[in-house]
Amino acid sequence: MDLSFSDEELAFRDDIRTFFQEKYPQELREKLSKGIRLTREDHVNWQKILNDAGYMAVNWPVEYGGTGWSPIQKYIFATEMAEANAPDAVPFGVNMVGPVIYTFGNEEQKQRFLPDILASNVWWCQGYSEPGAGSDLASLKTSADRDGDHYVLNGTKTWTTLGQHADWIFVLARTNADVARRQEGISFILCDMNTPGITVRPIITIEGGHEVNEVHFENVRVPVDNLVGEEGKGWTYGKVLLQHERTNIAGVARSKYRLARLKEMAASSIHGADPLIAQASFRAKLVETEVALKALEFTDLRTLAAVATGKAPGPESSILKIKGTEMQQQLDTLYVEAAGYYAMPYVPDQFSLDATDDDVVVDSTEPTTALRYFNYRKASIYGGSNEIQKNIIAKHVLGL
Amino acid sequence: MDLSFSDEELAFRDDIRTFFQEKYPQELREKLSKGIRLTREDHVNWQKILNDAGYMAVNWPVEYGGTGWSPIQKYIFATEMAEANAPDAVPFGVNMVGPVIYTFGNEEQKQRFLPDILASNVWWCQGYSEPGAGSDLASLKTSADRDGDHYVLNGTKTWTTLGQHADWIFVLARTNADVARRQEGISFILCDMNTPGITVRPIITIEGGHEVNEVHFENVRVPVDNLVGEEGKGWTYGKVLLQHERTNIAGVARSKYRLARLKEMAASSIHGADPLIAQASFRAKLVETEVALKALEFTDLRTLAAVATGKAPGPESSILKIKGTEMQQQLDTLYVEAAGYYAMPYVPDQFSLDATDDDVVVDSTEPTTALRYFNYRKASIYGGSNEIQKNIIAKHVLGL
Amino acid sequence: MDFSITEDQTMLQDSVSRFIQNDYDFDMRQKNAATSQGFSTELWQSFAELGWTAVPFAEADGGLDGGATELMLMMEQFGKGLVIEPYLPCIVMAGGVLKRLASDAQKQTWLGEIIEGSKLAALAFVEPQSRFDLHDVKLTASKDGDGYVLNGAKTVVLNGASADTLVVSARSSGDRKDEDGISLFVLAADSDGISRKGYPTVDARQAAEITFDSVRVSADQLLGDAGDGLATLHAVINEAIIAICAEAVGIMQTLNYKTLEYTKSRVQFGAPIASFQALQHRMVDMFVIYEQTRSLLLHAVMMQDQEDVVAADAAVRALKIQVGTEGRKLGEEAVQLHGGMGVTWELDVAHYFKRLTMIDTLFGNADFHLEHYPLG
Amino acid sequence: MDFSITEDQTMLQDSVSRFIQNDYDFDMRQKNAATSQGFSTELWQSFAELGWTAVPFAEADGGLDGGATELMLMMEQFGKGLVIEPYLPCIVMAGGVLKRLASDAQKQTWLGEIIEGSKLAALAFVEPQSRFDLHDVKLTASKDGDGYVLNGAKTVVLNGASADTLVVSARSSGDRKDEDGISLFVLAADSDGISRKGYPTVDARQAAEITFDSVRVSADQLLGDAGDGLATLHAVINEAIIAICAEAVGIMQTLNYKTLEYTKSRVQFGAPIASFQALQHRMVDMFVIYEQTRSLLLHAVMMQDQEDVVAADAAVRALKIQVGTEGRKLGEEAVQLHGGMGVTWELDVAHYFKRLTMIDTLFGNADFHLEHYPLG
Repeated sequence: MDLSFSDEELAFRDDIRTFFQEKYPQELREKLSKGIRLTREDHVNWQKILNDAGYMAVNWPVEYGGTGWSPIQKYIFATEMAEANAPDAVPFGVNMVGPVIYTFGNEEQKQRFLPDILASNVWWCQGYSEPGAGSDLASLKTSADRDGDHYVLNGTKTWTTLGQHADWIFVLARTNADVARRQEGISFILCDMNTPGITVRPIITIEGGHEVNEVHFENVRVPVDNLVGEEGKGWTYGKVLLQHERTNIAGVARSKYRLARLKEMAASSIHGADPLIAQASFRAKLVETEVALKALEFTDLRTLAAVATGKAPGPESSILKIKGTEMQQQLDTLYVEAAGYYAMPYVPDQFSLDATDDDVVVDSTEPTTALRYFNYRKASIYGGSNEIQKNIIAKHVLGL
Repeated sequence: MDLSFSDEELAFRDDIRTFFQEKYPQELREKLSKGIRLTREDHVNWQKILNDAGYMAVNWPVEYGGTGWSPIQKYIFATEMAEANAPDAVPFGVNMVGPVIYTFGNEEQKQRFLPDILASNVWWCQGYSEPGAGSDLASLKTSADRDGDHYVLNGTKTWTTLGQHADWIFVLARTNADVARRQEGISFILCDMNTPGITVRPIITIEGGHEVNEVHFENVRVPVDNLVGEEGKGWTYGKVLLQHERTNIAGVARSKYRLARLKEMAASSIHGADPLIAQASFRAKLVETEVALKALEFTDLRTLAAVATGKAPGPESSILKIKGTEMQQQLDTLYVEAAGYYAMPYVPDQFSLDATDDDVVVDSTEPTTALRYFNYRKASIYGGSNEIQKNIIAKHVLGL
Repeated sequence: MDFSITEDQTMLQDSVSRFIQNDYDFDMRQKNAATSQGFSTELWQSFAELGWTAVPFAEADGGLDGGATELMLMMEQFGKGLVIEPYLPCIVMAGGVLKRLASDAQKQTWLGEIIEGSKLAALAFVEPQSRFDLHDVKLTASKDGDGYVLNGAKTVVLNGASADTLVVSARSSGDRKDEDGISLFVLAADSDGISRKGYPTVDARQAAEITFDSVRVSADQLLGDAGDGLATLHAVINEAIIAICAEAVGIMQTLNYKTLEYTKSRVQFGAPIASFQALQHRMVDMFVIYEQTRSLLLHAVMMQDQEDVVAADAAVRALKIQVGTEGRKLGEEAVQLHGGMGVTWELDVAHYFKRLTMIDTLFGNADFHLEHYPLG
Repeated sequence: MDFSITEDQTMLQDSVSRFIQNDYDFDMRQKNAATSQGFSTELWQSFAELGWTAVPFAEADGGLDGGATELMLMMEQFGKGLVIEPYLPCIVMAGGVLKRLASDAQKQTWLGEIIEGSKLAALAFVEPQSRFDLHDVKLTASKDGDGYVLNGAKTVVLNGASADTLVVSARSSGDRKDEDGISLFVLAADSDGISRKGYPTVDARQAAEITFDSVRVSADQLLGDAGDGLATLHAVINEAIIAICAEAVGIMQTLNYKTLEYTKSRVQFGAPIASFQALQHRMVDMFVIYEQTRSLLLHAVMMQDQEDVVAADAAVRALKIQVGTEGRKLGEEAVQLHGGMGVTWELDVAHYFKRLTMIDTLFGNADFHLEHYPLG
């Protein structure tokens, strides 16, 4: 057993660190540190920089333009990215539909879609969740009826993150309603958002932001060429996709960065006579958080090590989803507590893109703490709720 | 709404307080403060003192020699008893079989059994739990087959507390195995422990003590006169008995007494530079415990008030069982933490009846803390496990 | 020992409860919250006409002699309705200072209009550096002739933008954290030298940043004796804590009810999720938290007319600790059991949750009161 | 970054594991625990013959050069077997001081016999007033000629009654809580002036109260430099914490396994209780606690050969905090899910639970290490 990095790994880390120091735009750095939301352009520009360096498709095989990195290299990259407080690539193209296309798509589809994903020329969004389906994904109702050389899509998809920016959407739809198991008869279809019959309606979330959407399909005609793989096999492809969604699911590096910032905040924030960090109850929570985060980090590393030796990340990765999201939410809670009264002002304009000095009501980022806390209650709900994760562990790990 | 006691209630409290000051034997007081176990005689003598004062059967109607007190009076009595650290009457006679006899028994049975319960001339023990039955009481297997003017008992009862001291046992047994519902065909039978065919085997509990027993019945012949009420109605009677077992189930008064002692202990026990009570983490736990105990006390009082206005204590009393036992166990845990290394010595002889100075290894009662902590893990298991209580609330309160 | 409420109290409870159920629906509340003022002046008038704005004041001052019990009964209903009108800052907080310290003349000048509902008030006591410490006051009141001049800033002043009348804590002597030397003043919100920046809060209330630049107040705007303000401030905030915790209890009861209804109707994997035992036990825990919190609320209310002031203060802190820890847990569980819907703006559950969460912050969070709890 | 263990380490793990499974059954353990000595000398001999007593010592001293990893691998198996033989007090604690401080001559005199298994040792460092503070030492070592005289008392000395050799911390200078001035001595347990009162502990280990009444020790019984003992004591206790936490991880794994097996076989209301979802989710929580604790154990072990000593100390405290909080929760759940059987002496589960609980107390409970955690 040995905790140290090899010389190669250390050299790799230095390269990555230099990249973020030199190539990560100062302007983005500032926006994020001030809690200002990013525009579509901000994301695209940054992703093009990542792609120029060959760092866009961390999880793709080399043949399709991926890095081909080892789990440890990916871990190092994620750590440096978090340390630089640089945003992840928007996952729907590169981490979701991309892998499905290069794994199950035909040559023509690979040629047509993968390069634009790498270059961030096309913005993808997801179409698998449906209203009412919740954790029970297989109960989806959106239909894709064959009509000549087209599929005709009807139905509604929901929780479509940043769908308002999207050029294309990947859709799980029923091509065959007359099946024994609900998981059958589902197909994986790619759809241009400009196709007539598609309407995108914003869903405003608890904290007042617009990030997710409902996407409605009314007689939307999609060429059959846009079917990925075999008709009726969509469920299998979708599971692969969710696997990839789980890459770095524990979010350890981001949480470590946030805990470090929280300590700084608590060291400056005054509580009675002392800085908050010296106040016993809060200090105890910081210690408990650091202990839990260290445990999470090593459970994550143990999983990586297993993957590195060829073992697929089994249902144990459900632990990472549960503990990873609990950690994010624990940090959110402590940020709110540290902010005191300054968690209360609802001043989104002051964090908007075109904020002027007049918009600044409270000269502090603390008013973002409660908004983030409220918004990230979703973390224990999405991606398979933590209750579902416990059912998975009970069944597949404990054999219950 | 008013928190204060009426003048009558205050006068009553003074009477009770005086009683414990004057009549509670110094010798018992010392034994309990030193953590020394009580003998059968200790219990009997004390109960005779209670009976002479008319305080033995707190919950009985006046006509059978009970106090006929109001819920508030019972609350005051329990509080003063706890403040005096005086032991409760052993419940199996006065709180369990007694009420069943005066409610469902015939005149002859009332005459024969109730006076000896009041006078503590007869020591009763329980025979309802069975090995393997656990929380599923109705699955009991002990049989009582009619043979002439006798029942012949065969089977095993367990968790029979202080059965080693008992003169009589009350038994729930099947007089009819051929029934639709398992709750039917059960009868409530009184049995002299000296009857041939009864053997009592000790069960040693986790901490090494002998308090509970298994009672085996092999062709034990009991006169049919010892049947209480109707044959086959035993389940109904048993439920009434368990209701009475729940009197003062929250144990608020005892927990308040123990929290006060714990504060004293933590104020004297040294932790680093400060007394333990000044150490932030432990102090925080003491505050949380005091808050939880105050909440429990008022939930208890609200239930009392409801009872006083004629409402029967509904399934809400399951809250008192859950929270009351959690509170006891929380206090047990804090006592162990306060004891530090002195929780570790296993020196039961030092707390035995005939302990000499030679037996005193550690001059402190702290070595009893871990033993009590281990032993009282049973509190969330017995009397209907806390999981069963949650099922009750889910079904009968939340309508799930 | 008596947990029952009087006929008058029952009538008050019914009147508020009926109003909330019939005349205060969620959509209207959302519309009003979205206005620049952030609540409805018309509704505030109805509150006044129904006599609610008079409840906590002495009959001699035109009030209804209500105490902690009446306050609890009203605020619990306000919690169920997620009422955004400024009863807390105007009546309980600013009014609470005036009813305790104002002379008859001052009451005539300032309190009458508040009780009538013709003017709104706010209590400015939090400062950028003070966090939860009431005695941490930097805003200065310098003697000037027979009056004072106020200089400094107050932050997150509830109802600060809509208020016509301000009650403000100021340091007339001593150092920043001295317990002595804090004076309370009442003044018109449009006095020269006052500038206000209003904004909504995350729980759909209203607050303001207020700066005082050489604001002159006359001697008859000083409330009570100079330098003696802290004790009153502490008493008013304790009453305000009881008020928001009663509100929290109303919110918890509503969240539990809505969660039960939702899980009974929500079908996943072919069964209502309320049939899953793991969720049932969690809803039982939510029910127990609600009952325990209600018990601590009753305890705190009943302690207010007992002699033991330390125990009365402890009872308030115990209640706030419970709401700030167990209450928040209940809110998070309610959202979690509602799944994705629970984190949408559209669903009222999200807004009950946000208010319940912010009640922990308001007037000092659980850690703060745990730290100051008189363990004895 | 490498989580794999070497071939030698695998062999060691297998040898201990096989022994525990084949030659260390629970009934025998209970019988041995009930003897006056409280463990089996024969088994201790086997431990020595198998080379286990030599593992943590340098080859030069007749050891096997084992480090934190080897210690973890062995103790985890000892946890699974609930081993009561005094490996911790004799080899890890007393041996740990000797291997760090003893001169070659001292090693020859004292350490050889311990490694051979022919003599037993104990480390006497806890005092009635010290609670968990290693530097709180009142037992005095007064210079006397070129030797010292020891006066004072040590309490709850693990293996204190059976030990032939004692290592004791004493104050040779300074005041009760000074960090300097603590010296470590090695001496025969039957030296004049030593009186011992032995007793079992609630987790079936052995301990003793030991008083030192003018006990003479010569200069060559001083370990290391006079007054410099604390750093070594701290290092040894940290190693001992890793040892008992590895033991705890073995216990947790066993409790989880036994709880799963029990709930699958235990039928209530016509179904195995393992089929109730509320219990399933609790067993999942137990599994997660076990995995997280194992992670912190590996972290602490791997940190021991890194340069950053503060981080290495933090890693040990983090592990102890986890075992003392989450680990205890796991133990309580295991007992609860076993129902009445879980609180009987007859069932091994009760004894795993008792040991796991006492591991929190040993060497400072969770609160103590939380308080001393270097948050940075």
